[in-house]
Amino acid sequence: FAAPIHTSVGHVATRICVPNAMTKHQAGFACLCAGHVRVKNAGNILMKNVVDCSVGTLAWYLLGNGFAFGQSNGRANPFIGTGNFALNSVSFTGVDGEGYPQFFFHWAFSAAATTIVSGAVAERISFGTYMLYSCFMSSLVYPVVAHWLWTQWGWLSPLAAAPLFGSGAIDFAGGVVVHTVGGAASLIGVYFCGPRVGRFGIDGSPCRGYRENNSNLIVLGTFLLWFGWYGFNPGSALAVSTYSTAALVARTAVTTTIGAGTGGLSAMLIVYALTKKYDVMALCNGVLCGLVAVTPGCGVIDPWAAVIVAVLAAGTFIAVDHLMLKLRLDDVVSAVPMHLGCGALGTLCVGFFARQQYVEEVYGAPGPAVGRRWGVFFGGDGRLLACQVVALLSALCWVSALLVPYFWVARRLNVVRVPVEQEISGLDASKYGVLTTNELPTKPRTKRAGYV
Amino acid sequence: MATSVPTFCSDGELAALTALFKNATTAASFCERLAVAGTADGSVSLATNLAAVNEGVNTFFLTFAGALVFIMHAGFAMLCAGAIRSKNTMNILLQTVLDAAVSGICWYICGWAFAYGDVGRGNPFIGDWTFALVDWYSNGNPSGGKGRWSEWFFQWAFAATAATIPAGAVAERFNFNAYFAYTILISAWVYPVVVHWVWAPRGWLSAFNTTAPLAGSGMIDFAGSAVVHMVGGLTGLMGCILVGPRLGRFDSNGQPVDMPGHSATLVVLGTVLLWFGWYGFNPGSTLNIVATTAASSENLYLTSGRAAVTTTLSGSAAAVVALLSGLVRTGSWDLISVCNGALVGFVSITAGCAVLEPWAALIAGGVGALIFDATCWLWLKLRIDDPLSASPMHGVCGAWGVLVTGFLAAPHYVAQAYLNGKYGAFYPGGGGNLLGCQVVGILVVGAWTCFWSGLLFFVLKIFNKIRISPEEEQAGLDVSKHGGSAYNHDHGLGKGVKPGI
Amino acid sequence: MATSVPTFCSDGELAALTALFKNATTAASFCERLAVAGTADGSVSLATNLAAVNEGVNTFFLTFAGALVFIMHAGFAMLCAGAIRSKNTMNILLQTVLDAAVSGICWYICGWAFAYGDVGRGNPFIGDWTFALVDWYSNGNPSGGKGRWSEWFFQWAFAATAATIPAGAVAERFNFNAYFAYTILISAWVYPVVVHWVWAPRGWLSAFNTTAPLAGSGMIDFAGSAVVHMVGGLTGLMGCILVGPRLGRFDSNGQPVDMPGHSATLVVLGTVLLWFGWYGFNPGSTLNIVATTAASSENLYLTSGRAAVTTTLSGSAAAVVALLSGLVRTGSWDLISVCNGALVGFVSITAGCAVLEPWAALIAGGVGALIFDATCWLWLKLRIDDPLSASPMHGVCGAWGVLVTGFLAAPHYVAQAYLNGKYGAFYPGGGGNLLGCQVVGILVVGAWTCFWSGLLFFVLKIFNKIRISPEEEQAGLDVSKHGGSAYNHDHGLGKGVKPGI
Repeated sequence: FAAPIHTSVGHVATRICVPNAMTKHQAGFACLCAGHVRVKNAGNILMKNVVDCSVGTLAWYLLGNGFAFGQSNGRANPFIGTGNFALNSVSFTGVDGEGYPQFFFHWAFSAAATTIVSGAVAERISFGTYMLYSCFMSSLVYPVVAHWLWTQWGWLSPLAAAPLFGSGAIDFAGGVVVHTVGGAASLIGVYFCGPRVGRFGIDGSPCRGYRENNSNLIVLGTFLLWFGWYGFNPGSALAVSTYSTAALVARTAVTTTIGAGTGGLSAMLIVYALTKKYDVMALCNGVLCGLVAVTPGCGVIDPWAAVIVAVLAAGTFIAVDHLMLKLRLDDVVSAVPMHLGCGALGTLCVGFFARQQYVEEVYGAPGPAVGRRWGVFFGGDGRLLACQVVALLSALCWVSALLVPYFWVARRLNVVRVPVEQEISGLDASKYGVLTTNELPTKPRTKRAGYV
Repeated sequence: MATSVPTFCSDGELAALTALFKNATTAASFCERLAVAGTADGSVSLATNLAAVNEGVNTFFLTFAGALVFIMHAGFAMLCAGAIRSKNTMNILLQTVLDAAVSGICWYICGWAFAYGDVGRGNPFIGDWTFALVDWYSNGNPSGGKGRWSEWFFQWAFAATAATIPAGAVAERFNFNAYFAYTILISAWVYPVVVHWVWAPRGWLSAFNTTAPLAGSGMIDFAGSAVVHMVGGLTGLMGCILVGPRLGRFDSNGQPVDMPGHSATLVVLGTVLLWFGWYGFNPGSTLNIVATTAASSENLYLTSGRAAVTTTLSGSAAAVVALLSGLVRTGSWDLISVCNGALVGFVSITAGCAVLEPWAALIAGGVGALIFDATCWLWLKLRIDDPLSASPMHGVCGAWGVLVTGFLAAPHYVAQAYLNGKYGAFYPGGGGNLLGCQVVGILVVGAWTCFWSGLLFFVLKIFNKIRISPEEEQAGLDVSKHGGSAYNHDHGLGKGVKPGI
Repeated sequence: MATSVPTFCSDGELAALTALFKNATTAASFCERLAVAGTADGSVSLATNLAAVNEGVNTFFLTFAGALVFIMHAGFAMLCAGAIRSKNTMNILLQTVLDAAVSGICWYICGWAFAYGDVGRGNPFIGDWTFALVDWYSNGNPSGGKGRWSEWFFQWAFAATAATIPAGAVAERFNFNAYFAYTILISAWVYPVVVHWVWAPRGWLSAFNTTAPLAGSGMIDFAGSAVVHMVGGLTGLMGCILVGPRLGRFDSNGQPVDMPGHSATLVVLGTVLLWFGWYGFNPGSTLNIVATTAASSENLYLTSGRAAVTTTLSGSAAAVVALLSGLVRTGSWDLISVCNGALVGFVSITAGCAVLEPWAALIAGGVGALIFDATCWLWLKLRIDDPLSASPMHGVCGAWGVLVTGFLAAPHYVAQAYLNGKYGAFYPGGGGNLLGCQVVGILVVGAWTCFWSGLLFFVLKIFNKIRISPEEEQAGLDVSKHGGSAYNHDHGLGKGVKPGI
């Protein structure tokens, strides 16, 4: 009796405290995005972040939680959850029915996945289109993928009774579910929105002055996100009540730290090699890339593997970022290279670097019907890698299948972008009746010494 | 490390068991395995260990919840700074930081003693023991056992929150000495006494009072809609009525002139930090997360988890309602409305977060947002100038939060969180006891707060110490009182405006 | 879930009990009910479960506390950015972020090994094991049992803090390569060795050294006033002495010219975030919150809770003293003084937060604020230009924190937190052992830090690599080294100054 109580205490305590850190995530996104966009649109982006929190919560409460984790009479199908909408008839007692804390924890995750897009399409998307997208994302798009990978019924889940290829795809803290989904949605949004007015010159080369407005905010946002990641990754163990889960929680904190540090340093050095400038933006982006890339595997890889994954992530980020500009895709905060590029990279790396004993620690020892597979570099036979690829591709297909039509229709109806006059004068003045910095027009302009 | 193996049995018991098992080794092993339940000399016992572990977990829970409540100061600071004009930024930032420091000292000297110093001898009105934490270590405290340091810390974070709320209402024109006076008054006297009434086991309004609760029920204010928010908000209201509006806030016809804040980014940062901190404020207010019996542990962790959910839902509902209401009123998607809306939602759910159903949380937040908008409109009609809308938000919506709990407190949740078990009037069989207590609570807490803060501000006004001079107000408090400006964007060679040290 | 009912008894015992009770069912039921204490084959035992839960709770505690310590980086970044001129903002932001990244890698490769890698073979001076976390999973670690990942993480957060403190002292004119060099030096060599001395079970200065502690006592530095703050602060001091003052900081008569920071809002945000993080720094330094015996659990949670209280009080007292001292000196209510004061209070209590009485915490903080003001004045007389006052704050007040612990460490609290039990000289019977150790600690840690950082900066100075050119300094580091400005406040159509990627 006493031991089960403590087990549940562990569950509840983790789940309550952890999303606190996740809320910090929202603060991080808000600062990061506000720091990246031009001043005239800061109010708009801040608005979208707050709205994500609010509208997304209601959508998650009414539908999302049910599609992701709902069940009816203890059953659900491999594709989608089927009950417990609006927290209806969730059991609230006993070790297995932590309905409220679970709702709270996963709410914070879904808000994170939804918010990724807001930065990518900043400065030009219309508010209505965005708000509808936000509902759509947190009520259907994100929950279904979460159901596939994170529930005992999901067809891709390693927790299933008969997992795919005898292994199931490992996505410890949301490399596919949160980052790939969010990143792919960003790519679709960016493509259908088109670039901001004046972003690319007549010859297709990118114009200056469209990146970075306030590095204080970007650094603050980066730190808050990094902090929030200690809720995101270690919190994904969801319990700390045994030796092995305790070690797991702590190990994820270690790999997360090393991933962030290495990613930041590598990105900064790569950019230094290219431009001979120590660039604080590259450093911050690199930190976030490292964090994203270790997310799917943080529970099952070694610290040295986190170093390798983060270095690759920094390279991937910079390459994809350049590619996006070549293709004239205007992604204001580099959400696509970061979340889609590094999220996918990290997911694949799990197939190479996952260590047998860690996998068994996290997902349980192999049983008669349940196999366990580990990384190719540790003598695994490639089935885990195959599962990772399948998970990645099916998540991409699902997101495209839902969001491409949505944005296509919105574009046909001509409601996806704000009118060009509004875009030029800035969304804040035209739409929100506020300027984020009200005194700017009357203050003397900052002198930029030694510069033209 | 143990030198001898602990054993469950006394010598006589061991002898009897040896005879039973016909084997001394088996008997000894049997007694060793039983030793987990306790030893003959009482030196080891799993139950004792478990109780200590519980206390450790509770300390951890309360310390970190307190830290989360503290981060709300960062939220208040950023919110206030962003919502006023840049010439007064340093003034309000100084107040927010100083609130935390001054309230720490006041809470140490007498705040805790007035609020909770009542072991075995307090009265229903005020506590009178452990001033300056004296004998904290050796004596017991209200929760029993040795002094719970973490509880002092958690309650201090609450006191600091109450002390910092009025700063927004009187921003941009208040005299710094007057500010100093009210922050000491609140954290050393007004707030602790209200805490004693509503939260201490002997308080006359308290739902934890099991000997003689008011109307057999007592007032349910789980995390302080009345205790914290009404006290702070109404102090702010008295302040901004008595100090008068900012220069130029109303034109010669009495029409309000807009005075927008200087940074929406800071407002949003502040809002989200407050949101973050509220997850310590509401779920942490169970004070414990585990207990020594399974049933009470379950009550605690379910209550705490539910508080996080209802908080989220109420804030979200209020933000959406405020967005739509703002759209109707002004025709634009108003960022500041949404931020205020979310905060109103949190204030409105604070009293009932432990005892409301999720749907009731949506109602509390949504209606709260409408009440807030109506109050703001009314304040402008009455020419009350509250730059941060602190009094509509904390004062009025705090009262609303207490009131809605009287209607919608759900029977099974009240049974989990409170002993007296009187629930909301909306549910069949609820009766009016709880609702009556809530109304009494609102009236009494309101009257107490308005009396003391009104008295203080009135005396200050008589001596002409409440407001700065019009010249200083025109120039901004930062330059006139704080020796400089908050922002110095010069790239030159240190031709700053601050006097050298 | 179990298919068979767990039972306490072996077959032989069951048979004997059946004979005793004269009923097989009764005997079986008796053994089943006993099974909570353990089973014959050892597969179930409440004591084992409880030990595992303890470890889980401790991991959670330490991970969470580590995350709070980490958020102090956001605090440092905002504080530093706000307190310098806007033309060098990106430079210092870059350094703060990079500190966290570089120290993570250094701590992984050799930091932890030098500090704590001493199981069964280390020496009193330095650890020599588990470089690059090798064999972490399969081998034990100093705390026994499997490798405690959370401890690595928590200690990394501390190392990162030590590495980031000097950035403020050398801001606005330091060469970026020199910065790179010192951050690696501190986090890979200077800091880990000091940690080994003071905190590892074999360290020669350590109060955890039970075999041969210095003077029978060892040095009490609970959360690192010397280990973290003195190391960081004195490195900063050596840096700002050797790099010289900023251009124009002193006029031709040697009088200081004020160079105010560019944003007070950021300074306050940074201060409050640091304050918040300190609640992970100090209370988290117990490393555990529960243990396997009731007595040690009690020691842990009382110590941790007390640390939160003393931290609050010391910071509050120092902030109020600094406010008043600033009022006397400049005649205005100075925001920056209050922020610095609060931080000084935290630094001053960090060594003694577990062993000081609440009133002693007020003294530590209040006197610390005065020492800080005096040191700042002295530095200006000596023409040492420390833009963030990092060396008076962390270096000098860190030493003060260690010293005051030698006087005022309370006997019963020392007994809770440390094994050797030598307490402060102020208390009757305290003797001078602890005080002597504290003084030795201050001198040795100071000398070690100054030697290595002095050596590094001296070599860099010889090769003319320590400082940027006057032209670059005039233009600001952001433009000259980091390809742009921190703020691009254009309202137009993207005519920014940065080259597009």
